[in-house]
Amino acid sequence: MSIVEKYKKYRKAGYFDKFDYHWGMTIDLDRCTGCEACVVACTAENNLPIVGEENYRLKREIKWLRIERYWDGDYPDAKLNFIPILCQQCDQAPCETPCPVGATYHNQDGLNTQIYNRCIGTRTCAVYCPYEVRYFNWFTYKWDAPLEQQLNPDVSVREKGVMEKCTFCIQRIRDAKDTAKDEDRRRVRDGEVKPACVQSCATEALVFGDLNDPDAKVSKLYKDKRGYKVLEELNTAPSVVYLKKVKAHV
Amino acid sequence: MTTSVMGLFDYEDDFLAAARKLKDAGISDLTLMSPIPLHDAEKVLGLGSSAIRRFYLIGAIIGAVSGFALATFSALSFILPTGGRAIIAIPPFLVITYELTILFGVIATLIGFHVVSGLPAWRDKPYDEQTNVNQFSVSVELGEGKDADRIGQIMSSAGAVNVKQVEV
Amino acid sequence: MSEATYQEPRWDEVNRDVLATMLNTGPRYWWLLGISITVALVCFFGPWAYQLYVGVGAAGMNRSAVWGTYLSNFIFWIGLSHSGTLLSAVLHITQSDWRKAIYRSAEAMTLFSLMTAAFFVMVHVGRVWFVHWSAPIPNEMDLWPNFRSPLMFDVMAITTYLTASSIFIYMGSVPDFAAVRDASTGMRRRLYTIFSFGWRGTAKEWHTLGWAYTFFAVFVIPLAVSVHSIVSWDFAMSIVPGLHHTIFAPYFVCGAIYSGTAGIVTVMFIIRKYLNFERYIREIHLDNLGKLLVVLSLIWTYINIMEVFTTWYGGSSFEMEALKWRLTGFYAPLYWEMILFCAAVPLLMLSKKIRCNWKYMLIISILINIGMLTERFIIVATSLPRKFLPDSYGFYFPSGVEISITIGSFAIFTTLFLIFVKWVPSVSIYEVKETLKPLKRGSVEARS
Amino acid sequence: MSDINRRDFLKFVGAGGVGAGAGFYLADASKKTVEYLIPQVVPPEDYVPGVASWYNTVCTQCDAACGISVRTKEGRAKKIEGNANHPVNQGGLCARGQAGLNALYNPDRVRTPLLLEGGRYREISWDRALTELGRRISSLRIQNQIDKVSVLSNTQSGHIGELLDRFIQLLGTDHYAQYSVTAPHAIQEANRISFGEPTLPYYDIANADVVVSFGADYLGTWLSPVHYSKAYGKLRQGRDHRGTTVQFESRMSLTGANADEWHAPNPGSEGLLAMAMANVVSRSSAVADAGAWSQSLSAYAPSRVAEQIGIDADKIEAVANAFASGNGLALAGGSALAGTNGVAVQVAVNVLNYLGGAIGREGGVIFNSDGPASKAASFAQLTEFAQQLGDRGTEVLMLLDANPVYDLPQSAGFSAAIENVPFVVSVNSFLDESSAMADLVLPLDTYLEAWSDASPNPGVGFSVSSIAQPVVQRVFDTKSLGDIVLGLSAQIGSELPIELPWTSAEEYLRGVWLDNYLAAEPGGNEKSFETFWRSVLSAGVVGQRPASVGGANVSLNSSATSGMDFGVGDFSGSESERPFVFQPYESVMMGVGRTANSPWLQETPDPLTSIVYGSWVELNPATAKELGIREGDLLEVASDSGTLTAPAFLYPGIRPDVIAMPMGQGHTEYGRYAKDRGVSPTRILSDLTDSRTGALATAATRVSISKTGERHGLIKNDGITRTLGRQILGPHSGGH
Repeated sequence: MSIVEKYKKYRKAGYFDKFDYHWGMTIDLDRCTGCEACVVACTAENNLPIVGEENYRLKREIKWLRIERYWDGDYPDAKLNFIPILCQQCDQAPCETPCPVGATYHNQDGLNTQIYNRCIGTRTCAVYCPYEVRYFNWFTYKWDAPLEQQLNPDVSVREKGVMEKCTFCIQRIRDAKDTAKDEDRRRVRDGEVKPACVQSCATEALVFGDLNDPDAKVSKLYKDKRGYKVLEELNTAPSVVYLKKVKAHV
Repeated sequence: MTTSVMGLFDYEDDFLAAARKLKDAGISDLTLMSPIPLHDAEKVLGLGSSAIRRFYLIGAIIGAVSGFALATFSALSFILPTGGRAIIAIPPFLVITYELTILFGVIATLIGFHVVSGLPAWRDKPYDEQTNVNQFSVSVELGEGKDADRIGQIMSSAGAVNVKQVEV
Repeated sequence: MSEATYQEPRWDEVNRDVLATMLNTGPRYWWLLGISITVALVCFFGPWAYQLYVGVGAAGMNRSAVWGTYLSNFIFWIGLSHSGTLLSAVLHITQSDWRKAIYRSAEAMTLFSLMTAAFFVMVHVGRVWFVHWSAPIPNEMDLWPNFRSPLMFDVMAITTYLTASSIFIYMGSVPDFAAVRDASTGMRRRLYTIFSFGWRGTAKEWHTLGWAYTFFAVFVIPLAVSVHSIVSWDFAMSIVPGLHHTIFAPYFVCGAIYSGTAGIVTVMFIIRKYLNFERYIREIHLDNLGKLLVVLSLIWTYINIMEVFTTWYGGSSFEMEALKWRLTGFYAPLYWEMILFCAAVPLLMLSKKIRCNWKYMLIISILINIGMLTERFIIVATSLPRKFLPDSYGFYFPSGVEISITIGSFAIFTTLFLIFVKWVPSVSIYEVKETLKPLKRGSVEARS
Repeated sequence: MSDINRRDFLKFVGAGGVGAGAGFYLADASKKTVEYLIPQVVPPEDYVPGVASWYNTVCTQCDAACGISVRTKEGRAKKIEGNANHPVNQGGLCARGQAGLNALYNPDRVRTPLLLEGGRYREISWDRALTELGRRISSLRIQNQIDKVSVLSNTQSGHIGELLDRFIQLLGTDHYAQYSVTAPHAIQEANRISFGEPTLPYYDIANADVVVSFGADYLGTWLSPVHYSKAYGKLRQGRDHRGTTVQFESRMSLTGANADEWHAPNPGSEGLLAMAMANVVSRSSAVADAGAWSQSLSAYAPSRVAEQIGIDADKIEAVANAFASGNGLALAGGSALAGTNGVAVQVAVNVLNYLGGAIGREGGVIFNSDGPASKAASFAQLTEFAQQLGDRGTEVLMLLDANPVYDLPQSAGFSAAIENVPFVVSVNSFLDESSAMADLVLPLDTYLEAWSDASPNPGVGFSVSSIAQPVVQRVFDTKSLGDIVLGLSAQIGSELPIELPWTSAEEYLRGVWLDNYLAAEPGGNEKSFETFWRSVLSAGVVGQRPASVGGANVSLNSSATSGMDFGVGDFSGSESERPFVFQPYESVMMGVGRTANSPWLQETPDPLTSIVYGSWVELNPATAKELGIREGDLLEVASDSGTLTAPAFLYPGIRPDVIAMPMGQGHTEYGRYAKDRGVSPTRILSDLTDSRTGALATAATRVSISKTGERHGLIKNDGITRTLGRQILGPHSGGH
């Protein structure tokens, strides 16, 4: 490819769309009960550290997926709303550009990835991320034996000074792709791969899938009339669509 | 082993006068030393604009080109799409270009300075330490058709407080 | 000594006085050096070592406030570095003679505050042992830094600035190195022979130096402006409420020059007092710098007002919250302290009496820099913990380690400066001579 | 090489050979010592390094008995997920279920049998431990003093429970009780009274149109939360029309937070409320004896009782009409049933359901024909049990996975009673408060290491049972309850070993299942059983969905409400000096305290307050304002039976005259993650009980609160829990 072609090609912004997969998620706030099962599932799957009481007090907890609470009105008409916030895997991620060493970038599946080994810990990505879903390893956290026997061998354990974030359980995606390859399928079937949070959700509020596949459940829900994207006015083009809670009375 | 005649002056105008006289006497290779830069002295020697400008220009141009090249080729050598931005993103790369332009320009100027001024020159040369304090000196290297006495005489007549022959 | 009885030094006195500051060293100097080195070790490097061992968690930063005093101090020192070289260059181009007595120490300040700033980058990052990955060095992984990142702009800009400034100050000192060489013997003489490139002060050398120096100046001005604009982009390029302002670049540049100039006044005071430069650093300098400070403070105030105004006029929930928190939140006292020190107090300098009084000026200049230090802190500490999602609002308060390292950084700066005054003439000998009466018949009486 | 001759060539070869040899030896010497990546000595047959293998088993983190699939790699459990084939949780799993791994790999587990010698625990062998215990018991048996052996156990379901019962029976002691803090006594008793069915019915939330819950936190902690969450998801968006939910409770629970309408009736007035709604419903009811009922309910017209309830009459009317018009389903639980009138409330709700036609209807209340009757002892019985310990001079007390010292209020008097028992044996995985008082501690398997089986209760509308199998080799030197019972009976000797001939719990379990199988399958034999057994193990569950929903024939006993007082229940403490009603509630993360030793759960924010690590007192912001209390102020909560101090949390979803506290924290033992963290509200509960069941009335204590002046910052996730007008919850979601 000549330099001119290259130049033309790489002047085009946001080319993730031409890749096989574009993983996305929908979160139905009308189904979500805020039970936090997904949070623990994420902790278990992705070797999230136990930071301890003092670090938690300092707001240094590491929860790739967290549930935020917002109250409406006051007693007796108080209404509590839950909204799970995880990495929105933005297609125009504000967090990716500022990394001086390119430790975070947009991979060919439209995922916003973090390369732990490359990270030098400037924490700029966390500053730039409007959703605050990037978590920093302030220390090298330990697991009291034998708790370390639970650690998931498919996910690397992070050391101090490294930024980490939700990966949509990329290890499961890779797994599913391998299976697809072994079975001579070109693509992963819809529903074949589920991140830990989606798998654990009892109310099926979370749906995960490939947005490039028009028949996928997630693609259909994406077009739901209740759908919206959090802070989309910032033009981050998130891959996570929330379905607005229905307000009803008897 | 060369010998030079050196005249020391207390006053700037004497010193310049001596320089001019010697010039009129057909002695062109004068070395004028002063504790501060003197434009008149430069005029006497007919020093106009300096060749250093070329270094400056070339350095800047090289810097600009290599700046953009560095950004571009490093971006292409390992494609990491970020934030839906272009791989070859002009605006940020211009910043890099700008900085490298200046960096290379400065370094080129430094080189230019050394090349043009002939420094560093650590070997001995005719020099009197007073010329770096409060005296001025004119020195002429003796050679074909240069009569030490005559030169010395011109200097003294111009008001040299001291005329001596220096061997280096 | 008062201006009335001022009596201009003779040329040879200039050499004598300036070189004296380098060649004869009293016990006070060694005490000072010893103390500042100790403080630097105890307050800066000790805590840093601890932090390297346990992790950046030793600092008070947390999830929403991932940047803290380390970064704000970084900006502060970069800012302090800003007037030295810049001012010197500007004044050189505009051929204002009063520059000549003070610019050397000013440029030294630039150099050393830049180095201190560089230290803070090291302290800030999580894995400093990999920090070289942000330098464009070819490696077997074929991985290069990401030049789209504002932080990479920083790396490039600061490297350039450091290089240019050091060359600038070195070039300017070559003739003085020659003077040192001539005045000294033995080891030092040999050393300075090398430093001075065998300078003789021939017309040709002066000629080239003049040209080179002017070119450096021409380069340094846009460079210095770009450096702090770029530093400001680290913040302004983010979409964080309270940081995402187009006005940030001029704001930072102005603030930088402001604090830098104040810094010069402080340094001037000390040098003048303890190196006995009363005859060289004079009220005219103080007067001019005072005027400059007033102008800068007015610009600075204007930008601050604009920042508040535009935010209020824009009226987006995010920006308004950030502003409200800054003006009335926990750190509001710091904010108003900053306004007092950087916007109100400097107006005192409108009166010539205060402007020309060394003590007052010392105090004012120090207050200004305290104000600027807090300004940088406020920018970081009030914006980051309160971004877009109220549920994630946090709070940041520096830890003991951070505070100690901040104190230590001043010790590092002092140490470097103390070393400097013994190696480089802290007042430019030949340029001071230029400002004196020329040695011409008639203009000078026959000397005794 | 041309001019090289033969001998040189040989030399080269020789040198080369030697060199190679030397190299070989060096390489050998420099090899690292072999490390065993495989923890098992004898790896099971289905073990492939690097490949995950999944085992289906049953979760026992709460009493719901969800089916779980455990992902294991290299013989270690990595992740617990819901078993998609299991009708209870259908693939979902709650936070507590996920955290089961923390129990398995908890660093504070009891690793070997411990014997108290000279005030210190000494590690001993299992043989020694069982002989020691066996000797004492058999000697008592020989002296006919077997009634000096007392056994207190956590409720043991399934066949292991039966084994235990059989063992106790053979042993001959009559001083034996099982208990569970969360046992739904009121529901079972009320159902007996109303329908003659002393069981937990199946509530078909998924197909209901209007779910009215009286304090039942069915999304958080009530009976079978995961199953109900599944149903809730379907109710909201999983079908053509969206069902609505209404919650009546004094303190907003997780369910209340998700309900379309949340109303806070006066504490204890839920019975009245249900009757008032029944009154409305009866007017339009389709059931046969509706007329008669509307007669007897006439006294409960909303307009007349609204005052006592504290909710507008027309609001009650509205909800009741909605209930009647659509498929209405009423549930009761939590604080509503935790008063002294719990049974009455549930009866009232039964009446409401009945009149609404919800009984035996899809989207209503379906009785499991074969639901097990409760074996759990009530609080009254437990107090009696503790009393007995002293009265009959118990020599040996066996605590089977039971922690009465923590679970029950001081008024039960267990800690004192246990002190006086000469020899206390605790069979437990952890050194909890009760075990810490034991003379002999027998380490118990966690549920991921043991064989057992379970049928979910409440069921899912049809009979289901599943086998719980070990998913990993034992992490420590522990035994399952079944094995311990069998081992002990072998030690005690006499007729026990003959009656209980099995060598292991697994063998016993297979035996029982074989018998059941042969009974159920006429054509079955050992061979076909083997395939059946394996299929159940791999599926994790067995049972089939019937054609039609059961229990349609159940009808309401006409005299159900006779002699029932539906008025507001009693409270301990006078309203004047103890102005607040104290409502401890089961924590979503900690339950009633069994999962407090899980670091994951300790670090998982409470769904409603986002608080982690420790306990707090919830009070209404208005109340707080009145008393000048800010969040984090340390409050002293005083009841007639005790006081505790905990930091205040301002909670908009609670009545101004109610104070709520989560249970589960405040352990004084139980491992590093639970020890000395927060306080347990049960400590200050009065000993008031439900008049009919004797169950502890946890919501019947009045308290007064006062500031201690100290502050204790709460550790929580939330910053500001208002949207500040930002469209975070969707466009035009408003809020501020």
